[in-house]
Amino acid sequence: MAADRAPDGAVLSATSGALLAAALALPGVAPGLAMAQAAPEQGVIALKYLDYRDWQPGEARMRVRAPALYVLKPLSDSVAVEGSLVYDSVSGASPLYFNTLSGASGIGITEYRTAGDIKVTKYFNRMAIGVGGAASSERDYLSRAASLDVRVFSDDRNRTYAFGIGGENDRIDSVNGIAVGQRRHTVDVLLGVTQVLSAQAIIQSNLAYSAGHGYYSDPYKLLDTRPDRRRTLAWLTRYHQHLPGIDATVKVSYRYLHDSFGSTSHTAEIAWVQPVPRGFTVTPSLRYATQSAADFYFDPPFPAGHVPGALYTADTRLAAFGAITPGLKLAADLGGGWSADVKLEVYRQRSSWRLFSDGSPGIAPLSARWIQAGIAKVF
Amino acid sequence: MNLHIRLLGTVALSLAALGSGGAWGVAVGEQPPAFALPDARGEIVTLSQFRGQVTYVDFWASWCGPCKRSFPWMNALQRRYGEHGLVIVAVNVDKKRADAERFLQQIPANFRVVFDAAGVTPLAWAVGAMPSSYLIDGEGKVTAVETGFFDERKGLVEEHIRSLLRVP
Amino acid sequence: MVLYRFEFAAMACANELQLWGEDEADVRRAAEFAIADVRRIEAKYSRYRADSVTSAINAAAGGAPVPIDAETAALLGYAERCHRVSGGLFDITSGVLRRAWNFRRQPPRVPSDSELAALTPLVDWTAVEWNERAVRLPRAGMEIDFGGIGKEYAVDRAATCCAERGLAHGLVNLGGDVRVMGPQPGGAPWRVGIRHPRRDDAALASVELFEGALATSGDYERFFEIDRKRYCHLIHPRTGAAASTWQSVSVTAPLCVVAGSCATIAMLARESAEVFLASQAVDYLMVDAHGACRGPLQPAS
Amino acid sequence: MFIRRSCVALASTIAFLLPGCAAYAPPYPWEKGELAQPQMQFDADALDAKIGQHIYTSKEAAAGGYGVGGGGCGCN
Repeated sequence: MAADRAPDGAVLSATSGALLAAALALPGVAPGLAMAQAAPEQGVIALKYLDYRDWQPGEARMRVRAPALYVLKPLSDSVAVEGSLVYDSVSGASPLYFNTLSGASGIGITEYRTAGDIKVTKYFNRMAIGVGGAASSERDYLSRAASLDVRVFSDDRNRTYAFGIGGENDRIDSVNGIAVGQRRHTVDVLLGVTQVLSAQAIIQSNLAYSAGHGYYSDPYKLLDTRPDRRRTLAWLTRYHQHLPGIDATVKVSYRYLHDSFGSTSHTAEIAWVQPVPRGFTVTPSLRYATQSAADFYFDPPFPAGHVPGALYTADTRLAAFGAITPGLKLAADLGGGWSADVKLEVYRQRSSWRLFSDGSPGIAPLSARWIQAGIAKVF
Repeated sequence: MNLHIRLLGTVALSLAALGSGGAWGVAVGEQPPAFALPDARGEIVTLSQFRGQVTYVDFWASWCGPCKRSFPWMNALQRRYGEHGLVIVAVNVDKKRADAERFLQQIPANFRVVFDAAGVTPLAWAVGAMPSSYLIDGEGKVTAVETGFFDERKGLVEEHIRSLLRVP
Repeated sequence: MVLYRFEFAAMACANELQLWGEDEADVRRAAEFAIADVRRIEAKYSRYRADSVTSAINAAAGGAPVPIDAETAALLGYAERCHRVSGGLFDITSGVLRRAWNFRRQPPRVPSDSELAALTPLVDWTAVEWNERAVRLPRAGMEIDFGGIGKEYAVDRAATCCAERGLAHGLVNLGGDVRVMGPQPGGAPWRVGIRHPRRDDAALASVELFEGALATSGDYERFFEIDRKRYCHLIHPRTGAAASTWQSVSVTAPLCVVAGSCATIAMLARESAEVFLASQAVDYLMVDAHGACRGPLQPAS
Repeated sequence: MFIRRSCVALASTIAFLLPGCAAYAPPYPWEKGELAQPQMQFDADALDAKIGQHIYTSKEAAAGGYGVGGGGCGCN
């Protein structure tokens, strides 16, 4: 029989390159099929300088000066590394009322803190995985932390789910010898979702749970005795709305927080980001926070009939109060990837500003103000 | 029969997952919707005027990071294959023309750039990501769809252009 | 940068990787990954291995559907496309015709019409029932094989494997199916020789590849001759006839699997071959039955 | 126990927040220019966020919710 027999009547398709398009559906035949789409394109280097002071009536108390550095660098199409370093120098005293007068918090002593963190994030087609480490060191305190976070993006990139887990190991060696080799271990878990609502609105909601055990007392505060376990649940929701007509952006956030010390807090923030001519941006902001006191917080004077060793604190941080922070930030685009910003915030804490209930009566109003000035370059 | 209809859907789906033509977008083998858009001087550029030529249509915006990397590459394509008949049309989808112009000052383009602030064309083409590019042959049919811009795929796309242009 | 060569046997062929790299350990690791993937594909799809996916599908012909994974479904999807664009010339069920066309038999003989007629009902891709999760060959005795795409798919995977490990300059050659990843360092193309279809020690032409793939299908791979007429292993799925219009077809395409399937289809497509190849926007060099060359990839002098 | 109390508080707060949300109309890929602006990002200024959180940790009982694994300090 002959090789070329009857006409076969094969009809060949005329679609150009149809086979190439089909072949690209085969797994792994061409690179770029599992590549990042959300990795940062550009690096950032930013330097900020913080000048912080706080005071109570008649007394200048504490001053902090802190230069800080932040670097973000894409290592490849799909890997980025970011890190920051901060160096605080704290001069002055901690709260007057409840101090023992010796040790690191004593008046006129300067303390230093060095803290750094680094995080590497690998971006995949539909997800990003970040691994981070952080450390902070003071004369009487050493903290080390590690974290893993995973973000999963929806196909249209309008929704992101975030899962995070972190661990922290702290060691406390107080200068006054009250706490020696004390430790604290904390595990954090975070679940979050970010949803683009429209071309002008985005919302994020995070639920974070933290469980720690170890030494929570303040060794510099007389008789301060706190539980050796602390669990915290925080729920943070942030919402950004762009207003195209005036090119402004409104940012609001609310955080509910409750911890096993018995303190509940509500924190609300609003900021208005307003670009103005010549590359400037003005951002006024306002923050309000209110918290209830910890179960073992006692207003001065020292409670009568206190059993030594029973839970007790007079730390104003665990008292009931409200606090307001107005702020103003001015940023300038200097061109060529350079930008600069300066921000002033003024913080006032009053027991009478507590919402839902009365504040702790015995605390003196605390005020603070801080200025941060920064410069950044995109490269 | 039923099985076969489903299987074609599968092929289309796997293509979409790989970013080679969306499940709902302009797909390989199709004739893309026509457009008539103004360039920087206000002259109208239409897709149909390039019938018979190999055309690379790219949707981009000033705020899109990968677009910044794609422009130097498209400039190189224009230099290398312009004389062989390749036409590159970059459709800008910025809402504010000034944003696009600032981008073009930083990264000038040596190919055609047209402006569609209303976003009519990307909607008609069902553009799936920024940037998205469509390689169209002389008969006006789409032969490749690229969603996103990846260094690893540049060679493949260039090879595809070369084969359509019959440049050895 | 240094050029490293790795030779290895797989898929009954002599194969090689040529990879430019700075660090030998990195290059070696990439090569090991690529070679392991080639061997994985061979083990998974070889019809000569009883434990392969192909054998499992064929053994169940006429019986129950066989569950398949995503990779197998993707390959079937591609085979489906090839079948469609070739008007049925590319048919992965046509392997059963080898029962009549036995290239090992001595002396060789051309199968009779009745022998072929007994087998042709078993050649019908359109009868295969499949979806992304399972496949079923409806008639007992039916077979599929991934000849014409399996090896080429392995070439593309190996190339991608190396590229994704950061090797930007390299070449994969599995038994004459070639894919390059980028030009050589400095921008020079890779020069790939095309075998002369009648002289196995001579090159017919040389092709310069900066990127993409080259595959060749020829009547010299498995064949016998009777009365000076050559009968090769490429069999028309409906007529059962051996392809004889072209001695060989070489195709360049961005992907090796495209080059390979286009070359195979062109060998079977007789006079329509050039129209078909042009429609796929690929470049080619075809040698007709008299040894004359055609196509845009003209032999370099 | 404390978790249960927290959940009740959470649920009541959700109800309070929801009416504030904008209409749900996810944008097309080419409509994300405004979303790409830095002021629409959460924590676009990483140092600003870090400094603020550090200060408030030293002033108030509450901390957390922004992420995991920050280094602690002896300030609380």
